[in-house]
Amino acid sequence: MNESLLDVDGLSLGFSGEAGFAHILDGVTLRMKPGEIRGLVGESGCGKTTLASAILGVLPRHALKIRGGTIRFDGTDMLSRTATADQARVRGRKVTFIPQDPFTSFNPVFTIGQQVDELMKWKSPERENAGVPRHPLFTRYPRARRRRDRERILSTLASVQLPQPEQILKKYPHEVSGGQRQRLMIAMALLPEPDLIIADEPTTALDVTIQAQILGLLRKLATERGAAVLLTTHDLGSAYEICDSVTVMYAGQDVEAAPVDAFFNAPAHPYTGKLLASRPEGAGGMTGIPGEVPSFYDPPPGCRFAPRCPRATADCKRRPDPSHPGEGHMVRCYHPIDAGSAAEAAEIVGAER
Amino acid sequence: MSAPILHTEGLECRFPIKGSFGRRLGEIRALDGVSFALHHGEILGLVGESGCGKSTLGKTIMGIQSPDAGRIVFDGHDIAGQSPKEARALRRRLQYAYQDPGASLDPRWRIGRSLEEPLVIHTDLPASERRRKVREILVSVGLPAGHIDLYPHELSGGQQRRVGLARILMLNPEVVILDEPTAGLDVSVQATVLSLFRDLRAQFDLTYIFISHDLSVVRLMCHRVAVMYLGRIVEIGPVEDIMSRPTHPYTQSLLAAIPRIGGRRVTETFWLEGEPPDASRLPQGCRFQGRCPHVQPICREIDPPDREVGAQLSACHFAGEIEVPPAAEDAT
Amino acid sequence: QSRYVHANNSAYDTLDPHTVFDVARVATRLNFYDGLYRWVDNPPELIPWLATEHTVSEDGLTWTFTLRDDVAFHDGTMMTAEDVVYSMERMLALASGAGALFQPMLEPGATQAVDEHTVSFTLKEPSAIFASLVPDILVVNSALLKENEVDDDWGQAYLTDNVAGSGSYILQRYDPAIGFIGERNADHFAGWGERYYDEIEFRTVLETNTRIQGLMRGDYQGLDGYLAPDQVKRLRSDEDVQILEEESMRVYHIAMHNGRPPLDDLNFRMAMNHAFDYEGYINAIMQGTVVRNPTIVPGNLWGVPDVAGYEFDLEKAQEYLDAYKAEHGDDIRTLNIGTLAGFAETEQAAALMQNGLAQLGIDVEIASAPWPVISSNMRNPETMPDMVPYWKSTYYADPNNWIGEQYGSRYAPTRNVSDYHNAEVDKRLEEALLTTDQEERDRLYKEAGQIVYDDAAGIWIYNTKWYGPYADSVEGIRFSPVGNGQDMRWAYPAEE
Amino acid sequence: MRRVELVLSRLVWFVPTLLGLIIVVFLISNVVPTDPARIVAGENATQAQIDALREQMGLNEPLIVQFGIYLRDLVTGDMGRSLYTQREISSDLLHRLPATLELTFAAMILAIGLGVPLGVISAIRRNSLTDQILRLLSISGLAVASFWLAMELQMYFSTRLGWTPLNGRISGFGPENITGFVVIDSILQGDWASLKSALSHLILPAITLSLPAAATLVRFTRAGVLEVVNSNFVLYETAMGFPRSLIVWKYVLRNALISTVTQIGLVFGTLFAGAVVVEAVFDWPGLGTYAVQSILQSDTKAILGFSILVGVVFIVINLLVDIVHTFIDPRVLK
Amino acid sequence: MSLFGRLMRDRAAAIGTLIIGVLVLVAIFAPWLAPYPEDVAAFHLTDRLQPPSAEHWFGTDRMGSDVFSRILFGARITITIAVIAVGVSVAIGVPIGLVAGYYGRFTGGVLMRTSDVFLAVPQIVLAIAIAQTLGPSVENVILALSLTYWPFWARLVYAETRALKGQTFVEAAQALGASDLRVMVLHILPNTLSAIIVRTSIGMGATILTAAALGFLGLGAPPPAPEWGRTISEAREFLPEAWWYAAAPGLAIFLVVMGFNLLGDGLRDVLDPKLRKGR
Ligand SMILES: Nc1ncnc2c1ncn2[C@@H]1O[C@H](COP(=O)(O)OP(=O)(O)OP(=O)(O)O)[C@@H](O)[C@H]1O
Ligand SMILES: Nc1ncnc2c1ncn2[C@@H]1O[C@H](COP(=O)(O)OP(=O)(O)OP(=O)(O)O)[C@@H](O)[C@H]1O
Ligand SMILES: [Mg+2]
Ligand SMILES: [Mg+2]
Ligand code: NI
Repeated sequence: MNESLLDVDGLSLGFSGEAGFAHILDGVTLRMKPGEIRGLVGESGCGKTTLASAILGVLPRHALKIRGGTIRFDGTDMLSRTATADQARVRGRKVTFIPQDPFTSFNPVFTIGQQVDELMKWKSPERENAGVPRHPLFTRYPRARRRRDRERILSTLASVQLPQPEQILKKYPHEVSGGQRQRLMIAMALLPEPDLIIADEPTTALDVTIQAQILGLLRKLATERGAAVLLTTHDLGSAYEICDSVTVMYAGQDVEAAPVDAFFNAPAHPYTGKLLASRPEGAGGMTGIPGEVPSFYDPPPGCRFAPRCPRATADCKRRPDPSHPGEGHMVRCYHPIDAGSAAEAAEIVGAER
Repeated sequence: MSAPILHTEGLECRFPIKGSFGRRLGEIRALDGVSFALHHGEILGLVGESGCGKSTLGKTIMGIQSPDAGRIVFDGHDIAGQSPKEARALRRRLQYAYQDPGASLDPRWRIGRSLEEPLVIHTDLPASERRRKVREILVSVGLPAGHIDLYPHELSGGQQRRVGLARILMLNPEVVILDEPTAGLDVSVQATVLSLFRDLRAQFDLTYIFISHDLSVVRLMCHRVAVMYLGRIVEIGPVEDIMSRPTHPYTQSLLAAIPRIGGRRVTETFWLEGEPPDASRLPQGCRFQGRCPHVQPICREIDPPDREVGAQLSACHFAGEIEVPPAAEDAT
Repeated sequence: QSRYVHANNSAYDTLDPHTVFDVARVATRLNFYDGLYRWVDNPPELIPWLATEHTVSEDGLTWTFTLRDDVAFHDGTMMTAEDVVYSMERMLALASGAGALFQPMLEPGATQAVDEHTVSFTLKEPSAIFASLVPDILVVNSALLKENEVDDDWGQAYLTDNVAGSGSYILQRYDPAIGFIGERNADHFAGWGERYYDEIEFRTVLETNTRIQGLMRGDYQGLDGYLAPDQVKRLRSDEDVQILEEESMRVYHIAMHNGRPPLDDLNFRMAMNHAFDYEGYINAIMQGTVVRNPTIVPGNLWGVPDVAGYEFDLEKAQEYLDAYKAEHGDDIRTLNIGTLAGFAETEQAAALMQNGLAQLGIDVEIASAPWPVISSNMRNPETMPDMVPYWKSTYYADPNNWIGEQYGSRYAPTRNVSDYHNAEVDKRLEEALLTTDQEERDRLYKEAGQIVYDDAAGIWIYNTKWYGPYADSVEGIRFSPVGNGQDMRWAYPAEE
Repeated sequence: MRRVELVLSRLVWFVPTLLGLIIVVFLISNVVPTDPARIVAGENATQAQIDALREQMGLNEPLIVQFGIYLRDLVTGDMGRSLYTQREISSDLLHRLPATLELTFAAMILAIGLGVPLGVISAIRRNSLTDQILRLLSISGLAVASFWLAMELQMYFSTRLGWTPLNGRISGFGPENITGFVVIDSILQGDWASLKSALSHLILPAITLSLPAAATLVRFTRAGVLEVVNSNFVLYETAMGFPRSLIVWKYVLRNALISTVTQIGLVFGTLFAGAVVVEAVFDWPGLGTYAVQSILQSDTKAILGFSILVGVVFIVINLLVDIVHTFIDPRVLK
Repeated sequence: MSLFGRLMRDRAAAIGTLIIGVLVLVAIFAPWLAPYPEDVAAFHLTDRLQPPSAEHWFGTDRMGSDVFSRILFGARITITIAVIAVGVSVAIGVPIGLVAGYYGRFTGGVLMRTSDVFLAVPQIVLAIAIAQTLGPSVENVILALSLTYWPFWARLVYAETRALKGQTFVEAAQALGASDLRVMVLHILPNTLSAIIVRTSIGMGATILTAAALGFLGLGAPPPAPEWGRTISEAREFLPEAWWYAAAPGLAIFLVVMGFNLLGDGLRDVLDPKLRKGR
């Protein structure tokens, strides 16, 4: 247990609003080892961002209801409302964030340099106490540290392949292209030398060629610097590209977690199977999954995929416990696909065209 | 093959960039000499990066945008520059399905009323007849008739797409331009939507222009594919040929950038650097020169004409001569 | 250093003594300038001022004034007859303010400096009222003005913001948006009493209530008079404030359009005259602060016919109305009354009239307009409303100021707004203008007044009383209807 | 360079807008039923004198000619003479402009100092009691008739309690006129008594005037902050562990101010307009009292001049706002 | 839930609606509600300036009339002015904004420049210029307000139309061959409606304030009319003693404007399509 960096255990939460209680996450468990790159995949609206936000502590507080479970990062309880000082020390320093949308995640009225400086002022690896002082508006940025931080910034910008880093720092966010902005985001996520980077669909807003560049960069740098990455995405291809292991979510539940090869070649959960098959290159490229995603206001009990699952039985009314079909492979299903059966495997992965 | 039902010649469409005083600061060449032909019954894929002019091409053909130069010949008639109203009879046979079908429906109108609108405008069918047709169409796109009384925001993304299609099909078109019909959809939904297109095509005898930025979808759906880069079709040809033997370096890198599950990781080997230039500041010569790994002096001088390589047309001086970089090779 | 601060109800937007002629801004004329004679006290009396005496030629045309030789302007220059000539020519040329009064009597050039200290005016025709206008010949420093003339403007631009006079006070500061400060002219020819104010400040405070509150707080030592009765009552209850009370010569009446049916009929006008609740108005609204004035001429002047005044008597009014209807039919159109926007008393009078006429079955519409609009409408018989309640104030203390200007054909339609023309009246008024025999004039005005009264040409309501509100510390205020108590040279602070 | 160009393009609109304004106001003021010549001539003038004056004043010319003449004079800064006071309208207006500006600027400062922080607080405590109270107050601030509030405040604080002066801008005539702003003039001349007097005279009118403006700013700042608070960059900054107060008062506020600043031009307009009645109540010797006097005297030309001047000030302020805008929002220069 | 139901759930909007409902009722039934309906014109000189009492809830005025009754009748004038002036402004401004926004370039430019001219001066200043020129009367106040307020609606509809014109559903309707008029009236106008309604509610409040200010300056309804603004200016002379005389109409204005503002705010919340989609 000691080796795990991030430990999400049985997390259940939801939002109460006018229409009632939306039970978004239902007993989600996620464990990350240092240096691991893990993909968190699932269809739109299945709760990936919610999970990432919960770890980062940016869920809207007034509507949020936590039903159970814990999030621990390196010993710090990230859900506790009393340990805010510790959380502040962790966020932005040990855990950093790459947002989905590089277009709107920069503050439009400050130059990039100002924003990077601000980050380093508080979160530089050299700053002893990464916490928040009493009067942040009036806190100075020590000159000597600023100079050293500046060098660090320039070298990091160069390592994310940004040409002329000095010039870029003087620009406003709207003056640089989307790919450059996303590279800047990666640089900013790397600068505090974090243990974990949470990247929430970092390439959906970009074109394929740029996406390939960015994903490659992210993987290379994370591995070089020994940072773990939690990559949420609904694009299975992206997950395949850079992840060591993958966790699949369906409607707020984690259904399967496996090393990347096992995941794509020997999926165990029926949902994972269907998902892989729905890809244009997949066997069922034109069939999809019949039925609709359940409502969060009134989710089916037990396994939430049961209503659409051809293998479902009465058992599925209870949430299945994890089982382990292989090394580091976890699945929550009473009727997992048999990875050994060639027929079943072909149904999923499909023949090359 | 029969004579094309639709073809364009040297289509150009430019958007001025307005400064203060209404002064022109420059222009975006959204379409820069686009020529292609569309044959009856085929599905022509149109791929390319965001902003390369795919939607503009669709809208120009449709008459929503008027071209600055070039011809659009539909069924033997030049319709370039005519607004939808002017070429009514012809336009009925040519329809455009919006990239975001939810947004193409008036948020304050019920689905039924939106679906009736084309009939109100173009026919003088009595109300009861119109309503009957609406119900018919709803069924053929796979929506329950009860959805007539819903508002657009009460439908899911996939359902909105169906409604968008239903609206277009109301007038029995022959050619339908589908603009990114699966963008933003999850793979599972995308699959069902794609099969719907296939079914409808068979049922109504349609010809599609299928705009997408997703090559794997295009490969699945289309007979021929045109690759656009910065306002120009840089390569066009049968889908299998292009997928297996891309001749334009841009097409090559595009294909190489797509992750292929089970294959080698492209992120480790992907060679293309830099980003596309601004459509308002096209360089002299080949528009891909800034990113092309094979760039030669001639590329900086002369904008390459289309070269024929097999069944493909390719706008590269060295089409058919250059090698696909090794990393891309084993991916194909 | 004793100071007197006065809050005035209208702005001092110009200091030029010759272009404005209203009572509201009289303070600049009285304190910075001197006239040939000066009105003092109540009833007003003329005292020699720059001139010591005058003679009138046999034919009544040439008036010769002897000037003092010890008058110095504020800049030290001595005043001469030339200054008087310049001043009169200036007034005639500018043709506004008091100049308009002189224009019908004097040609340019008719003023002559006989010698250094004698000046003569040659009138176009004999005039009985010239004498009462003499105080308005305010003498300016011609040498100074000529230096400051721009494009032959008679120094108008200069005098707007500067003073070129010899008056009792010397201009210290002036701001048209605020007012002015004057410092005592110790060398004034008329000399000074034992006590006086060293400095006077006149400020513009447009809002009545603010003036009153300011006086009660001690911000001001005096206000312009003519306060509404409610204000008088409030000030009376304040310990540190005194109210001086004087019968004034400001007649409040309702001008009627005599030329337009149905008001062109005597019976109808009589009905009107009996339909106004004089007593209610004077006692309830004005709370007895004014006195009934049965004709247009103020009761405290001479030349007033001895009449009782019409009374509020709806029965009688009905009789007259019946008589009118017998002759002209039952149909009576809606009458319209114009009121002066911002002058509550005119609104109240109109409302009262409306109320009375309603009981006779006559409809009345009230339309309010600012004074300049109303006054320019009144001066055109086409646009003159059927009735307009307003005041006729004192420009000069002669019956002609009231009855002559209001009902004489010579003044139609500018000042005689009633479209009233009666040959008998005109004959007497004209005669009275020419003769200088006081008794004869008294008789003529009385007779003319009687005819106008019998004709019920207007509705005459009251003669204003002047209530001068001053701080207790102020003494020696000398009120005259022309000067409105703002001739500050007489006043002085009470001893501690 | 872009900034200069932006400003120039605004300036290009300045002239036609102004011209349009002049035409509109000129037309309006010429429907007037009064005869200016009569007023100039005075109450005692005869018909002949009036007719002569009409001719002399050019009132017998066709309207278009009169307009041409007016325009020609206006270009040289000549707005004609007030019918009533006979003074040059332009110099009268300029003479009073500083008083009004001083009042509106004081009110503006109060409004910004009050409105912006309260708006931020209201937004970040969204739906709390504080927020409810502040929202109610800001709606009230917009609902109260300023002339009435002025009267009531004057009655209470000046008449009843005697804490503040009743009216006017300063007791006596104040310090030597240098800039026309008494507060500045008294500081320049080290005349502390005058400064004290000026400030005490300023308090009530400025408060009254600023209230609706402050209320507007509270609302706009609140809306602006709310919009920004939910934006992606705030989410990012929060996720990266930036101190909360820094996010709110530096990053959010700066963005929220963009919409607030564009409001300031409009708010200034309402302040200027409000000054007309508030000045009337406090006898403030500015443009407002001038306008009210001109109304009472039907001094059409003066009102014409007043409207034009207010228009110019208003347009200039909006121009300044646009320039400020380019500094706080780099995106407009794109 | 119905629009009204949702509106009523917002406490502020409910209060606003209540105030305006009461105002309308008062305006209609003033002759029956007022304890002394004849006091609008009649007076009792002996009862002048009586403080509030059981007979006269808000005391009496300078003519001895019942202030409460006059306030009730004043509501009629206020409502009339606000409704007609705003109605005319909307009737002028909305079509102008629609046409200008839809046709853009030249037509739009000219129309919007014209409205800019009116917006270049604070509304009350222009209203003063107009009202003073035409003379004080209710009709002239209405005219002045209508002439000066229409640009607000024109601007609003213009901006909305510009935004809507770029929207896909409008383009889609045009692509289907719908005529300009059809697009404008059936597609664009209904989608600007909620903005217009919100603006109108708040505009009513602003109009009432401006009308009251004109009344206060003596440019409103002439004397016997119980108009609130002019009642306040009448009352000034009698402050501070007769405090009720100014307080009553001042509070009446405050309440009514507050009512419209609250309602406008509530409507904004309820009608805002952004909030509606995010149910
Ligand atoms: N504050 C909230 N109140 C109520 N529901 C919410 C709230 N935030 C998110 N949700 C709902 O929670 C569900 C999960 O949202 P989330 O953003 O985590 O999905 P996701 O997996 O990140 O989707 P995507 O791939 O589209 O980004 C969605 O159905 C969303 O509507
Ligand atoms: N109405 C318009 N006015 C100005 N520029 C436009 C307009 N429409 C499109 N453009 C520009 O023309 C270029 C091509 O746009 P287009 O929408 O056709 O691209 P696209 O290939 O469809 O992109 P995407 O994949 O993002 O839909 C872009 O640079 C775009 O900014
Ligand atoms: Mg997400
Ligand atoms: Mg597109
Ligand atoms: Ni609300």
